[in-house]
Amino acid sequence: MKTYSPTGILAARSGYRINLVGLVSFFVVLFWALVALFAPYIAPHSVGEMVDLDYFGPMRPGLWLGSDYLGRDMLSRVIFGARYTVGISLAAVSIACFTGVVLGMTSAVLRGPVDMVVSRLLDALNSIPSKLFGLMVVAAVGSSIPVLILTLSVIYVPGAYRFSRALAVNIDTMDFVMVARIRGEKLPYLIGSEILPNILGPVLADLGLRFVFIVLLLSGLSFLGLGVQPPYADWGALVRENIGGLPFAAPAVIVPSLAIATLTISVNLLIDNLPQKIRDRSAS
Amino acid sequence: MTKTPDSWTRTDDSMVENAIRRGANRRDLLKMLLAGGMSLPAIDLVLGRANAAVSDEPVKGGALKAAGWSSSTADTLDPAKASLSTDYVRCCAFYNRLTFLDKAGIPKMELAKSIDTDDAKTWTIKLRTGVTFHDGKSLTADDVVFSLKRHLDPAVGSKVAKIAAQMTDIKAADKSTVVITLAGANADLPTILSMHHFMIVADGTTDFSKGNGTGAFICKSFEPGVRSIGVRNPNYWKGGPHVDSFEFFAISDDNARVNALLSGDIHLAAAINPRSTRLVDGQQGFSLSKTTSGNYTNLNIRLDMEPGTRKDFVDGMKYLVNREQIVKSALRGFGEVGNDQPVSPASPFHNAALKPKPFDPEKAKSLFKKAGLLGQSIPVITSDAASSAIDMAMVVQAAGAEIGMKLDVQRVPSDGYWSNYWLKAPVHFGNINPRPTPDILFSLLYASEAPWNESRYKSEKFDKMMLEARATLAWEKRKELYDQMQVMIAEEAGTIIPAYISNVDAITNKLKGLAPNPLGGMMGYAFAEYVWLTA
Amino acid sequence: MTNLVEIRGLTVEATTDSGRWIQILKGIDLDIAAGETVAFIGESGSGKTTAAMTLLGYARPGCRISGGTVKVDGHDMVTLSEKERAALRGTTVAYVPQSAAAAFNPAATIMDQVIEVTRIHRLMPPDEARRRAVALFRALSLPDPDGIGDRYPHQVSGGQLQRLAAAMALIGDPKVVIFDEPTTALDVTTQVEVLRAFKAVTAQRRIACVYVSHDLAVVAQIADRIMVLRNGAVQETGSVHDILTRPTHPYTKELLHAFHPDTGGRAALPVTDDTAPLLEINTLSAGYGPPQSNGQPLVLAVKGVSLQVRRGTNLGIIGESGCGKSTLARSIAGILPACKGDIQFNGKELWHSARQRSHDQLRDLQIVFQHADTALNPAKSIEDILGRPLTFYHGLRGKARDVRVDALLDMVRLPRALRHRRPAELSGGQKQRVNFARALAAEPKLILCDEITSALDTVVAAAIIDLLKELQRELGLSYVFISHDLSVIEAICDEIIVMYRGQTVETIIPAARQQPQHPYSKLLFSSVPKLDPTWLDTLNIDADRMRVA
Amino acid sequence: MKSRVPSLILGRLLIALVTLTIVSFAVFFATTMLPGDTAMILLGQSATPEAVAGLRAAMHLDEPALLRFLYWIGGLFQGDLGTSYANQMPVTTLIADRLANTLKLAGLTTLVTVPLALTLGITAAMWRGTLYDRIVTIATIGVISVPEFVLATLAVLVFAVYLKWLPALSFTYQVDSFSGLLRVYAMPVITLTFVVSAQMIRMSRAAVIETLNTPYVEMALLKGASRPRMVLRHALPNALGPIANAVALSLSYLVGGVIIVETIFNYPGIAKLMVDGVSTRDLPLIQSCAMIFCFGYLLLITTADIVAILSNPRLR
Repeated sequence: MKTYSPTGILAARSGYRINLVGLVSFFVVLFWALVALFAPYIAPHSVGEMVDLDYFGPMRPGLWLGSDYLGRDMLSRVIFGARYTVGISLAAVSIACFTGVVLGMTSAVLRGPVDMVVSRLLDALNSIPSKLFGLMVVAAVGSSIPVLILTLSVIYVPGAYRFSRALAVNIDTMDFVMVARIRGEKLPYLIGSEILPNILGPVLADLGLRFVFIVLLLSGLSFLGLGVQPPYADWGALVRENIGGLPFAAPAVIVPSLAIATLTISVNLLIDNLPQKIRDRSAS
Repeated sequence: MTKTPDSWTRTDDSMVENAIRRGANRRDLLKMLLAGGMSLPAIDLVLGRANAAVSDEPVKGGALKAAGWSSSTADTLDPAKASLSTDYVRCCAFYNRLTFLDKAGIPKMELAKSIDTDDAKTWTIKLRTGVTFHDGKSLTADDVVFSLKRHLDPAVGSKVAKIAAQMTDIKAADKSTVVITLAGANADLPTILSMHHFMIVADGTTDFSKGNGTGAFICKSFEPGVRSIGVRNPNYWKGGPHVDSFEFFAISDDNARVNALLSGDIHLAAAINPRSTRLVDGQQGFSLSKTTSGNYTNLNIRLDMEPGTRKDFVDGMKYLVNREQIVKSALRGFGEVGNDQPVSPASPFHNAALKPKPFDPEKAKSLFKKAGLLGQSIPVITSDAASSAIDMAMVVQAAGAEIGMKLDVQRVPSDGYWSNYWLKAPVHFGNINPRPTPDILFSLLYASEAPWNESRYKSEKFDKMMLEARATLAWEKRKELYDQMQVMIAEEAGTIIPAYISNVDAITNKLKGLAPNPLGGMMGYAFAEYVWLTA
Repeated sequence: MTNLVEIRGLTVEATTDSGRWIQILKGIDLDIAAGETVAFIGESGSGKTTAAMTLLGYARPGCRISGGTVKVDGHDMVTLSEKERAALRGTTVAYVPQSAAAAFNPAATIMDQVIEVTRIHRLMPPDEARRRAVALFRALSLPDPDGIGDRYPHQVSGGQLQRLAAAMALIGDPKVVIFDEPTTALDVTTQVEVLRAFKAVTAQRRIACVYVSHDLAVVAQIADRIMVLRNGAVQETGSVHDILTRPTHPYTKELLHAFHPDTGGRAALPVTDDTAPLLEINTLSAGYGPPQSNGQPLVLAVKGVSLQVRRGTNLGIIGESGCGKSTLARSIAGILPACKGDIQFNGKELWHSARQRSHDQLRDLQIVFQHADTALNPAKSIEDILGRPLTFYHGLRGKARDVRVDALLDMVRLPRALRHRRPAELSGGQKQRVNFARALAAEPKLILCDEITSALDTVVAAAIIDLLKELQRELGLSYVFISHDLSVIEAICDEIIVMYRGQTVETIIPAARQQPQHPYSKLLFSSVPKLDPTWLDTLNIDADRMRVA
Repeated sequence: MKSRVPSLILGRLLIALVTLTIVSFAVFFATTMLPGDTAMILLGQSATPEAVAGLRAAMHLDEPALLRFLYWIGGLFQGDLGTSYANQMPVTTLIADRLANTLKLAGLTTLVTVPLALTLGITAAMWRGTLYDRIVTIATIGVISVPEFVLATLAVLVFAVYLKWLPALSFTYQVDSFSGLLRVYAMPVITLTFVVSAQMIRMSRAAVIETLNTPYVEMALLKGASRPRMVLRHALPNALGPIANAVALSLSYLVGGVIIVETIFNYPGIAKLMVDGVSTRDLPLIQSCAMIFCFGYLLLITTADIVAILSNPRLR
């Protein structure tokens, strides 16, 4: 799929082919991860402190990213928001993909009634629009971060399932799976050692895209009242609560939007351009 | 206004207005203003504004479009079930009440010609004659009796069943006279009857989807959760509304509502976010209509549960709430500082002598220490459901953080807030709509047996005073009682009312005749029949 | 005489993972005259296909023509623009792919694809193109020439598709046609028909041909001259007669030698009649699809087959594709549970389904699949692939396992350094050795070999067979050897069963120099190409008629 | 050869039916588990115990859930979706107009999105590795990274508030001419196009690239075919199955997932109706809407499956 010219190759000394795009993306993701990790140490203000008498204030010394709709320091809010956006999305996407992929591979390997039942159930789940599902969950059990993570995961399990099942079904027809099967291998080995390594690439790419959707859905859910507790807010919620500043081109709405875009785009480009081990046949 | 020249002031505006009134034509004015050093575009702006101010003669015609902020499939044209502003607006357009409140809060007659009583217990209501319903039927006492008695039937599910319950007997004395007997004396009945739920419907009505009333507009279409359209009632007994038709719907998204106004899709955007005012203010051809009625969002501490059982904690919280900052930051100046009691300055009974508690974190700190709660985490439930409650919580939380008082603000979904958290959590936010009389407020919110006693305030003395005031016809005497009761609430109850929130409606300057009303924004929701549109 | 094709100093480079370019064709010179057929021969990876494709001005993705000239009919394919090259493809130079089944678009009718060349180059109106195509179908002796074009590729057999691919190449009246291993995937009986058809048509139209193959016998039937390639360099070029009779280059000699496999070297059967057979099968039936009312599957591929394998002996099963031989192997292995009959192994009755068989039974009966590409997990290292059965069956871990992996690599004559590689980094022969080593790791009593040499070059296949024989001597194994290639089976088996349409038609014991009796067996045996260049022309069998019978 | 198509299609339809049955169970019991008493919510701030009990009895809320489920299923089969708790109107009446609106918006968006997305996806695959391809790929991820309420609000600000070209709201009844239709639907359609096309672009690009790597496409190249011919004649017909699947998944979003667009443009569609239903605990309404969403989803997915079956001559 990738046919980047060899000029994009930076270092071959490590035995891995590293792509410039991948490298830049990696640093962006790393940057946000560090921001999330050290948020309390680098934020100039506390997250709920109102430091500006004005609202939607412009960027200026002291308030480097302006102020939000309550006159709070936007820089601090974005820094703390990184914790929630990165943390929650990562947790949710991991749970969703893990569950979906394991179920997908299991269905592909076992076929028959298991496949039928799991496929139908997840199809049914998938047919309920995600935001409405979120709404029902909030109505039923209320809102907290674990509920949030779980809801987001449940919403994206069917997608991951469908995707990985389709891949796994193809792998399952390969003779090496058959060899393992007639060796007497059990399910965990079949899916973990024979199938998973062969679908990992596409699964990771899918995970990247799902990460974007989860970040966005998180902001959509904050719109429905299922979200991070104030005064904290994830980036989507920051955009949402400051959307009134859009007509004034307030940094309060632009900065978190940019933060979302940089993170999601980088995650995807990073996955598309992961370092590849150089396997040089000529060397053999 | 940002676009006018610096030297131009409101006084100058009025000078131009006066000139126009005296008969100055455009050329005269141009000469005058150019001489004063103004540029042509600026002059256009000023003239436009002045012309608009001057043309206060109502004009007939036009299709009025307005947007509220909430609507759902639960929208109804049944006045008894009306619960949202949207319902009130529609009811006001299609029906009439016996009385209504003018902008000073004084009850005026609408379908009633007169309301008389000797003892505030038995009331005789004479009806107007010559009033007809949209379907042609004439208004009689039977319609009034039916309309009022409905509230007593539990199957109807009336929102004001509790208030209506005091009407123990409602009967028609003759074709145009109704006699109401109350369980106990209540001098406020004419005001109570001005509530939107007491709209008069035709006798025997079961299907309310037609909106058959005596009001200024005839219902042409009503789609719950979508919109309603009314057309001018040609036989309206008051002499007809100014506009030809009236379309009302809700745009729940704040920004979308303002944008719809700015793009010219609607003439009025009700209850806009204080932060959007800057946007409207900056635009030519639009203005804001501000109404400060009794709407407020309050912080409730239940006195019957931890930590509210500790009086020092409740008092401490009252000193921790920075009322000035709430008005400034959370409300952006669209509100008035409150003094912890529900009777707003819009009411003639407001106790202005009762001063709001000052913001005194040190005092709060010492009180919390005394209560033994300093450093502990106290959950505070808030939600979008109560307007500005989250922002207020932020202000209080930040202040608490300064003195080491950890307030654990928990935002919960607005959906289901009123049934699941309000009145139930130990510390939570509430939001109370304007009510026409102190008596209704007190009996609803502060009497020992009040259904919505938010802080579980119990005082026999207070209950006794309430009954006494209710039966008192002399205004001075009642005012005195109510003043005392307001002080009691502020000092003893666990409800912190930091501010009375202004309702801000944004309108296009083409819309004329809108005036504030103590029953709420949009002229107490009844604006449609009073306003007119200029070209 | 000016030649139709003139190749001078042709070099082709390929890129590696690290982005380096390495030469895979190292300076090739060749002339081909009009009407002449030149065969490119060599093992896989020798560059023969790459060389042939340069005639189309084409290098596969990741490759590029880096030097030299390839003049075809006066045009230098190297320096032409892509547009000009496209104009020559299909009209001047045409290509017949190795696997016609893959080269036909499954979503379009055969006729549309055959006449596509005339559409692309606007050679003639569609109606005329269709008439021409039908004439070609007839010339290539395809059945139902008028109707076959309306079918979809999956509706015709492999041999027919191969001929249809030739029709597709010939319709634009090319001056040069490249045949890229066009018969490698076919049964011997089919191969005969296809070769005949090709030879007839190209001779009649005086078309210059490039015939890419690793099969010397096939090439001998069709080519005028042979160019032997190895590692991207020409080893030897000469007339068919010269190459077959006076090979000068060692590699050519090796190739020729591989053609006369060592049928001896096996002692006569250690006949010990007292021992019970290792594997005994009685009236076994198996098939695919949902069970019908009579309890049989929808398609019955094996119909009541009985056979026996004695300890230390090898059984060969031969037949053309679709005869049920692979199904038989799969039902013995328990992959496809048989619907009828019984299997006795090592004195015990075996369950039909592998799921129900015991650990030991699974270990003692191993199967090796034809395609090492799909039989080896591409994501795992050789070490892991070989180590897993050691851990699974024998509980070996750590050092002990490492030692045993090394021993296995030694056993199959692979360098120990390969243990850290992945299958994709190995050659076809190396992969098949790993595939086999994995079966050995279980220390089985019987190995089912399902066409394990079919995908390999002659030289490599011969080496694998030698290895198998050696291992049998050392380890006392038994093999059931399934193949369509008679020479392979003859080389290793003590007994040969001929299968036809799901049934066994004949049992032959090679050691007894027994000749086939059954007409189908006769056809099968006589269809195996011989190195004699006149073999095809003198062969007097009619495969089509035989098949109908 | 016997055609397997009818039996395969029948199989797909059966699977859809099974799923729909599961969904109906799940929907009914999930909604009845929603906390908050319907009667209490309807009465709002004036709920007294007597009033609540009266209302509950009037709405049959006091009967067991299983019985109500059977009533409901029975009603569904007769086309009776029940009566709204919130305003006593038949749910069918409430839904009819809203559903028509939703379908109109979805239909128009489909008309714009599908050709656009497929063109971009296929051309990106055609020239894969080029600058054009990279721009399309990165722009696609970029577009999905913007929350849709930002897109919608930005569109309103630019086109309605500043330029005044288009109305900020979508009044469906103003569609009396083609230009009226454009004015009303332009902005919601543009917003939704951004939202749903990204996924389609990515998937169609991947599907075409997959088939471009097959020997028959190489064969077409060796026959002298041009790039467009290779892609359109050879790669595309074989990529139809996965593309149809991606299109169906994206379009299913248009049925139930457009709450935000409906809110911002005040478009009376069915998603907002269901949100209303949840906040008023109007169970018959929620259930009906959920069933419609699920039905729409299954219809689309099943159609995609059938397209895949039909586009595969091996099954014919």
